[in-house]
Amino acid sequence: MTFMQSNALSTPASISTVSAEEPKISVIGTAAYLIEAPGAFDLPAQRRIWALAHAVEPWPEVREIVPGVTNLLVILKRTPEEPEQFEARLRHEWDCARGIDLIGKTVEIPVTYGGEHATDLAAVCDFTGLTDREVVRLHWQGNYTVVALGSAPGFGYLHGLDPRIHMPRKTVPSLRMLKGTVTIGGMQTGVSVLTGPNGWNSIGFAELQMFDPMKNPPALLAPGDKVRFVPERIEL
Amino acid sequence: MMSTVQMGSEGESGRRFEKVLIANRGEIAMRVQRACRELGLRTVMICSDADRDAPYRTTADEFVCIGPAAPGQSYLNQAAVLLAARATGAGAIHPGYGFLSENAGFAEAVEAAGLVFIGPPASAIRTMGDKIAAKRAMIEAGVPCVPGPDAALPEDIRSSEDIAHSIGYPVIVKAAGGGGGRGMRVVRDPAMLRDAVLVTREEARRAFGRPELYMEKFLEHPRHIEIQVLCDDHGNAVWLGHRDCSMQRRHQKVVEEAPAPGIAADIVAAVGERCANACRQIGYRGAGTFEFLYENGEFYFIEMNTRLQVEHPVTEMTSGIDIVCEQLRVAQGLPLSISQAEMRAHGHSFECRINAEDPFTFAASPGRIVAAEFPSGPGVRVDTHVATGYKVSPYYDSLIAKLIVHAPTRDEAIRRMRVALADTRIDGISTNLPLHRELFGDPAFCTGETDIHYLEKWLDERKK
Amino acid sequence: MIEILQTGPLNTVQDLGRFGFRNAGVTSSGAMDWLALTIGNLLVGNGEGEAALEVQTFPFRLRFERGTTVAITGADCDARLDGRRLPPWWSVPVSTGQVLELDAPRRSARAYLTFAGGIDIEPVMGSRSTSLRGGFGGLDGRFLAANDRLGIGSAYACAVPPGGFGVMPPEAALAEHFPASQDGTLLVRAIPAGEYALFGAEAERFWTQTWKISSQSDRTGYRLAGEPIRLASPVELRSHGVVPGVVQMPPSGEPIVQMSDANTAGGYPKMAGVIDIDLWRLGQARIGSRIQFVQSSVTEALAAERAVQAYLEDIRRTVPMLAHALAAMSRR
Amino acid sequence: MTKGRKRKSGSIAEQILDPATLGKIALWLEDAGVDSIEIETEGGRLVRIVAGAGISSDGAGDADVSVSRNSAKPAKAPIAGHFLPVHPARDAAEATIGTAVFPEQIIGFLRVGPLIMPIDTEEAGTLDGCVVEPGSLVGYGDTVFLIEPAQ
Repeated sequence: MTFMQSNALSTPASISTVSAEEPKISVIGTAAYLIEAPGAFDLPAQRRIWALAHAVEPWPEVREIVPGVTNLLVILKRTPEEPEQFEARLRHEWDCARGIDLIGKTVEIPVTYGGEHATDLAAVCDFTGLTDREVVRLHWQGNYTVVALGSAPGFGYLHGLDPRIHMPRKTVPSLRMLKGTVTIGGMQTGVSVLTGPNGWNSIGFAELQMFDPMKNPPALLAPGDKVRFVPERIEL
Repeated sequence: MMSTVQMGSEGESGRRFEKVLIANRGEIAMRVQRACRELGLRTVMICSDADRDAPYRTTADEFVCIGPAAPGQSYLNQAAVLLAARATGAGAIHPGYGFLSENAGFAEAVEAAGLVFIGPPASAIRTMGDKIAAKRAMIEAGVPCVPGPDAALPEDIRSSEDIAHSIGYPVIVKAAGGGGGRGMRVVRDPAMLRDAVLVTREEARRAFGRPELYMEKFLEHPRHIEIQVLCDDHGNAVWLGHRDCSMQRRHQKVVEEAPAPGIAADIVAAVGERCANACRQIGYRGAGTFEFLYENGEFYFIEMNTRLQVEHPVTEMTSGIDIVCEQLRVAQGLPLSISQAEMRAHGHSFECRINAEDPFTFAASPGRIVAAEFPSGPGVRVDTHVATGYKVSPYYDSLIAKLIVHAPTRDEAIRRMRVALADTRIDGISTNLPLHRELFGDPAFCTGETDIHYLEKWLDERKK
Repeated sequence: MIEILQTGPLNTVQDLGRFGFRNAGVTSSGAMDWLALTIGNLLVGNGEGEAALEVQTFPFRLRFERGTTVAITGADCDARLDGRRLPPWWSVPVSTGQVLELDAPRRSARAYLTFAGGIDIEPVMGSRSTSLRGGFGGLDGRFLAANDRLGIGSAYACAVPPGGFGVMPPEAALAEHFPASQDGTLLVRAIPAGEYALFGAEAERFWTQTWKISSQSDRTGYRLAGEPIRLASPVELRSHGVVPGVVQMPPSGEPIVQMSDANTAGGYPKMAGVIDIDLWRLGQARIGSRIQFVQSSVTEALAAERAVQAYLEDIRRTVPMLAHALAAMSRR
Repeated sequence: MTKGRKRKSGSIAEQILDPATLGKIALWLEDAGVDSIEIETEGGRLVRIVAGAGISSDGAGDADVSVSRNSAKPAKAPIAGHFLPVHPARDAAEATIGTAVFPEQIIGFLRVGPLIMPIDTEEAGTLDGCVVEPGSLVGYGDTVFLIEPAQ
């Protein structure tokens, strides 16, 4: 099959040094291996995961890889005959992996901040003690990196949110949040790609189509990409 | 009854099987069944609608009808045979002779189904089924062949004429894909060559689906001599002796004997060695027969039968080797149980093919056998599937029994056969027993060394 | 063409799934019982990954607007072709105008209808499976509805006997390779996953109790009802990829098993992962039925996988044999 | 007409009078070229089994047992395989003895390796009996069921 979300990652730009801690490797079922980087979330750990992903993706027994937030899920075509050996190979590959920075493209996303879709903006202000203008400014001034895609087709987890506007997920999710809603969830931000229930906090709306099944690749974003939000309108 | 899936036969151990499906009928089905039972192998016997009351149904471990009487719907229905093997969990298929025994495609399908084909590899069947390829392989192995090029005749008549000239008339033009006496023409006069080639080519195209012809020297008074071989997967190939099968009518053998009388042992041994050698060269496995024309002390290869033959018992009698048991052993990847050095031929053996047919018009005579009695005694063997009450079906060949005798000398064997024929009685249908009784009183036949035309001439004479 | 005359919700077009896009957040989708779909395709002479109709709500009726061969695999829905009863796991030739009806099965949850030549719709991202979540694939990314018409690919005549033929159902043919319980509880083999150790002694109850498949279960996942198993203090994991078969333990303490439309990423603690070769059986489990997890190993999983592959290979080999044998028998 | 020898039969009478067995015997006779056989039971009842024509009872003894299989038609196996009276995914047979069957109805199955072939009826009637043991190997054309055609 030639249809692929063409490389899971973009091309490496630079390579950095690594920590010596051991990763955690676990299985889901018989043909999926999850490698979790040791330590707290940081971009070096993420870069090392990307390096590992680059190394593992071409293995013939690999069906798909799913880079997550400082972790990597390796899905095999079939159950390996020698699971211990396969795990040892993964571990070895991790040991060899250096951090790589990805030459991501830069994607500019025009956003309408506030307005009818920003239903949680007031709550963010309450939580952070900032004004709506400050929240919006801190959001569009940020330089974001796509850490991983997931949860829905083409949804990018964006890293780089100003800590002043970190905001926990809602305890009661919105039942029908529109596709295109610009949201904050914990230390991350993103643009929703499906209309439906969503626990992140909405602060704006973007028209840009993040995913098109008829395109190749179908997802606009890829891990390593840089994202900038461009305030098209601010309705406060 | 859980699904037992046959795995591919990689390596020798993978070839082991415990249950053999016998894809044939009549006396040979019974013959193969006996060998299987002797080796402790379980048997699955198949039949057509016409053979439901075959006597071997009771001695088979499983007996099952696979289709209507017409051979194409049952015994020649490859897929039905394979399905029966799958349904019964048979690990191997013995094709007997006739039917699917020399069908390379079937041998391949059997192996593709993860079963063992008790016979040579498909490639060997294919090579030997093509007369030109076979001849080329034999020339390479040093087996003497009939003079003539080992290639198809060129399209232009001029070259054919040149070839005929260099061989020397008379010549015979044959279809490369032909056999059994069909698709061949003798040319004695150069003026007749052109027509003969054109007619035979058209016949070959229509009957065998390929127009290739080849040309050979035509021998006027040859005898039909064959050499029986056995090979295993371990590089062993032995020849078990020779037979004379010159007593033929329209290419159908009537009486066979072993050894062929009047042929010097050293000449036969030299040819036999080359046959064994040829088997090793083409990667042959199992039982096979090299057929030769023999004239003026020379052997000329005509074809190889890549299967068990009807007349194998005469060689079994003189060699003391059970050829079918060896086939089964070899198919399981075991080595042959004898070496060439251990091979000894003893005495003389005859086989009479008893057919359900008019002894002199040869019209088939199906029907119910009202009474059947067969001979017995030292040196007498009867391979048959019929008995009193058996209904001879019109659907299949007319062979109903084989009388085989063995005695220290040819003369003693002739006397033994006369008694055996006298003691054989088959009522209710016509058989060729009277023909055999007359033949065994014929002075020229009893002297031996008659050629392949003798029987036909004898029959013509008799008519007058 | 086939025309859907009657259908409940949730019936979709599915094939073996859409792979290669999980890293973009795209679920693989695909048949809940891949084995039934594969066998169905083998029975009509198709390539094994052709799309089928996955029917899980009943009654279901369709009309054939051209002659073809159809196979019904999976749940036994007491199928009838123009009123004539058909056995389950069956392939049969049909002619223009004939109506096929399926009723709610008494066991198992999903039936698959495969057609000689497959369902003629454009693949999206390499698959014809319906992605309900993404709203693409299959029939415009949605459920089937009455009056829908679907094209059937052209196939060379497949020599199916007029009365049809069937296959030994995998439950029967492979019984010795799949554990069975006395009381009808589905035994599902699983291997402890990443956060299993966090549950300490509590984990034992995961295996010992039977879990009921709650009504909030669908192709995305099964929510299981039972005595909750909670962590002393909640753990939130970084978002990571998951696959069908993952058994997650949300704070409620009642497990969720992700199925064919599994989310691509998750963050709940993972108790276990169903061995891949048992997923097709879980895919046939009905809402309200009970399952029990049985701790397994890769060795055991591999043995079952080999048995399933051998069974499929046996079918692959034998179907053409049957067709040829019958064809030869009907020739005069 | 070749007539089989008249036989005295005692303990196996019950067994032989089973309709399925009778049908089977009739078919054997036909295959063996014997037209009819007469069986005398201890009770003196005479049963004549006529090949082809079916089986009739002279009812010389007890009149309450009537064996009338004059017209029973066989439902034959279409291919060689192992007889499955019930589909392996089902709990009950497709048709039970004594019930009506209609043309082309599937009434039993044959297992051929991993595959299953149907045994179906040719014409409408009543399913009279099954003459084959479950699981046994059945050949092409072997009678598996007997059907009494509808009048």
